[in-house]
Amino acid sequence: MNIIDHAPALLVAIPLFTAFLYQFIYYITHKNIRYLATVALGINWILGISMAFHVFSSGPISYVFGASSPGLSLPSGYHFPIRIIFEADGMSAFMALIGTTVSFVGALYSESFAKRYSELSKYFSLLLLLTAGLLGMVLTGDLFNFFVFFEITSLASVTLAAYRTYRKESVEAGFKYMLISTVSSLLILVAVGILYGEYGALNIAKVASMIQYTLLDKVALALFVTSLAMKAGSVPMHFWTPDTYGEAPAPITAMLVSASQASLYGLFRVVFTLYGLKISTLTVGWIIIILGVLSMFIGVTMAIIQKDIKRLMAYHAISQTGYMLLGVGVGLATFGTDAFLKYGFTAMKGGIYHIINHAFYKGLLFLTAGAIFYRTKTRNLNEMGGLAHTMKYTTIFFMIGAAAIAGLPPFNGFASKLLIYESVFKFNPVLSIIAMMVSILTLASFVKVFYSAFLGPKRIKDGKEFKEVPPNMVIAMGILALLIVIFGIFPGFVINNIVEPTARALSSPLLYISTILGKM
Amino acid sequence: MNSYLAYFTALLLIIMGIYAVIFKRNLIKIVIGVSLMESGVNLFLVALGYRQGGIAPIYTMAPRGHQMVLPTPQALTLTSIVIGLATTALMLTLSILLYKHYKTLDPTKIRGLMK
Amino acid sequence: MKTAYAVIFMSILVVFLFTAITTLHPMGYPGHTEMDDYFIKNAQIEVGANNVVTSIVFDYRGFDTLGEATVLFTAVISVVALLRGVKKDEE
Amino acid sequence: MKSDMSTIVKTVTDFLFGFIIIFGIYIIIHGHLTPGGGFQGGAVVASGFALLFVAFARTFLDKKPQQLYGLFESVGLLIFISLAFLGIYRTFFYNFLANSGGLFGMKITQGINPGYFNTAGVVPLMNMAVGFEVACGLSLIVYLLYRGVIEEGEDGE
Amino acid sequence: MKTLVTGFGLWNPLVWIVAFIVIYIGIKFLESHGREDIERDGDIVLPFTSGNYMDEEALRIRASNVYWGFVEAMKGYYNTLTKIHTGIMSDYVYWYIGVLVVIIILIGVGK
Amino acid sequence: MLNWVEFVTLLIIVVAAYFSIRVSNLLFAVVALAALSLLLSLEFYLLKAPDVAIAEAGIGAGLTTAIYVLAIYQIEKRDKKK
Repeated sequence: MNIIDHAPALLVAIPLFTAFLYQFIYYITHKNIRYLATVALGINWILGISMAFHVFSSGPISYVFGASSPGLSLPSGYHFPIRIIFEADGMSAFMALIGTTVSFVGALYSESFAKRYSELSKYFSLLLLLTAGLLGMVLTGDLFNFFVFFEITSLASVTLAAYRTYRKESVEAGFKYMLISTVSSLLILVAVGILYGEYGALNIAKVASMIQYTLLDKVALALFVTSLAMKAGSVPMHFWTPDTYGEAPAPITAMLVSASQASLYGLFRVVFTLYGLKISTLTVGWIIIILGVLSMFIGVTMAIIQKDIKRLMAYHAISQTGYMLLGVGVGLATFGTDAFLKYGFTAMKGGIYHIINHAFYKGLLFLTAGAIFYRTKTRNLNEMGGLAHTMKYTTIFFMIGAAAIAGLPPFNGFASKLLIYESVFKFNPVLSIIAMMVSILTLASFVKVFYSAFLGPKRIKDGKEFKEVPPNMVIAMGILALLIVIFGIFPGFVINNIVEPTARALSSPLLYISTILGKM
Repeated sequence: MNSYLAYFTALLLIIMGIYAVIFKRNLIKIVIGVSLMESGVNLFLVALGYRQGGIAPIYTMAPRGHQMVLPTPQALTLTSIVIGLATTALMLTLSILLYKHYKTLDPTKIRGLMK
Repeated sequence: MKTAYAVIFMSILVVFLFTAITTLHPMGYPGHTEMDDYFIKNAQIEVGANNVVTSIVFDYRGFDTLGEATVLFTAVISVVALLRGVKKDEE
Repeated sequence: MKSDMSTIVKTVTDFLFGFIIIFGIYIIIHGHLTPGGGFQGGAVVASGFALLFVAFARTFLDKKPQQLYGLFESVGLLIFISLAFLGIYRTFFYNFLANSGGLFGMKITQGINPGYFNTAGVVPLMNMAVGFEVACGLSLIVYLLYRGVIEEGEDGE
Repeated sequence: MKTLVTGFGLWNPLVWIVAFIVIYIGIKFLESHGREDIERDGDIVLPFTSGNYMDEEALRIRASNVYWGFVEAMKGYYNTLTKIHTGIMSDYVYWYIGVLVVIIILIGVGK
Repeated sequence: MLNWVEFVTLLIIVVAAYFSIRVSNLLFAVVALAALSLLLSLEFYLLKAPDVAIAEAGIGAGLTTAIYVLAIYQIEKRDKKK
């Protein structure tokens, strides 16, 4: 039994098993249960990294649940898959890499951050379920399975957002998120039903090989695109994002960013793989580009006027999602033409590189916001100031994150934005200019945060200075900061070894299909 | 026309659910709207799997010489029913908590996040 | 104003969905049934269960069922967590 | 609603409760032969418990059965996922008992038959595990919604 | 530490870091040739407040006021934008359905 | 071929849905929803899906209704206390 063969299943099964185990252990002992989640997610992290590099070097792997061997996707003598299949191609492995990293960091950070909450076992169970949900979403190769994991992710993140039930705003944010995600997931289920009714299959590869692009398929595509873009937080369906991101505990917010990106992954998977062979690329590409540009611009302008630090960062998350949509949307709009090879592929690389960069620096920024909240007990920027005197590590990490999100060289944000600017300029110069303007406004609003939270005279509250946060919170932030610096200094290495296989996997639906169905 | 009746009913339920979610000024009514959407989706899925003149896909004591209806949509609908119960329970719990905090069920008055 | 827009939106949605659904196969005459015919034919031999739906739920699509049970589990611990008595000093 | 129901309700509930539970268990363990299964049977058992809460409100609110339900629910799920894990020498969710000749491993031929209980491999076991989980989980939801929010200052768990 | 080739230009972080260090040394060099009799933390850096004493807290610009001019200049834009952000949960679904309809029309009518 | 049983069932489902939205009394709305679930369960049975019919009758008509009623009861209890 080769462990890598089983990695796709184990990546989901380990967090699930640990989540169930938490509730069991809770009735036996209350001591030291905080560390179990970190250990399980640490194992998951290692598994995720090894699976990702295996996939990048030697092609997609599939995992068939319940078959007599993991790779046996077709029953003998038949040409259609019948069981649930997990398929880890480059894109899935890439998203799994992000998900495992961020969830490990979130669990490590939560050890101290969440210590004050009661019913701690529920908190960690939900954290593990959120991890399992988002990993399942990115690994699955089955439409209905995608819906199930979509629901797990929604439910877990709703409860975590509303976890501080003594705050009325938390409960409100939870309900709003719940309502919109339930409605969107039901419409996704309608779309899945339509595709099943037409083609009698649920496997993404099988449906992709049969798809006709009839009117019914178009309706299903519209339902998919809208729902998944909404969950990714794109304007004008972004209203839930600042609420939920703002009210969730900081480590959860960092993971919610990854969960949103899992929806973004779903969007890309649907347009590139599921409909990839028949889609009218120009129409759908422009829809995605327009959503992206709106997200970039409205997100960043709303961020400038915020005074709540986490809401501000949440609006930036919207605006950065716009960059990914723009990059990949340009790739889609040029898909299949000469322009794709000239600049479309580079734009896609930029968009995909931005996904991993954003997961890390926005995660780091939310964690620093959490660290500030942990000590000062406020999220209002007007009431902060002078934290740089005592919280030295947090200040440094915040500076790294802010420089990365604003696209200052030599951090990773610059590398991905450079790719997007230059390739999008060839496609349409106006889009590129808007993207640069947004970048400047991003820098401006983070200067505002830095100025009002960290600079200024030293503050004293209740006769105490604000100390540095506990060591495992510092370590958690340090891991992400280190990754940002590495990704910024070695952009060529990251592009060649991680981003390029991912972009290639995303832009070749036939490879995805033939992994399941064999050569056709 | 008659053969599309179940599809139409399902879609009608979904549209009515969306209508309730957008226009009703009561949290419980909104949750009822979501429940209606769930019922519509379930009906749609089961209707997809029906086969004219078929029997239930169970071999125990089945009559001979008939085709069976498609079993997959039924399995999916089972899953979706249980998921529907889970979401309903969670939404109702959240609305109880919202009522505790805001003393109202009117969604236009639950705007604490906007200050 | 908003109401008028919403009514327009919903009527367009109704028109599109209803026209689209008439291009689907009529109820009772499904088009592609290869996967389901495989289940009906082989479920009894491979799994041994007489109830084909159960063999799909727990064998062929067992992972969905695990996800479903997990959704229920999530809902239960969510309700427990949300209705818990909160200590004032938790902040 | 901390008052109990009248004696008639209590007696009828006592009488009905047994039937409902037995009916639920029947649905669970015959899930692989007749319509039904873990989810449906679990829901029936849970509605039996819901009836019990309404009739004997005080007894239940005093005893706080929450711990027990939570424990059993996680046990059910752990059994379910462990059964899935046991097949991992082939794949996750491999049905390692089907057609093996042992427990629930009787071979049957294709076609209509009266239904043999000793078939279907891990499916009946999973049905039972899921039935256990669903019954306890849904009862817990009903119980908690019956109890409501614990106010600050009231005695928590 | 490879060079990132974008297809249109290239970027090498190593060169950038070296350039940064060189420029930093240059600035320090220029600075060391300046006057040494100016006190950095003296009264010279405090703003003039009509001779009144004000504590350092009060002189600080609050976060809400940092980009006052920018927000004032774009007032029309921000008024529309904040009007859209109502915070009513029905509106969230309303916008979602609106976008859904627009996308259905765009995709469905297009070829 | 017009199947009258099915037609009537679907008609009453739509009527029940209409009532569950229009009625201002929440308990009546929930009862209408329960009726809808029961009829939906009947419709599932007519569509030869007994598994789903049992699930819908037990979960949709039974437990969901119970949860709704309990939630409304909780809200009204709080109303009285205030």
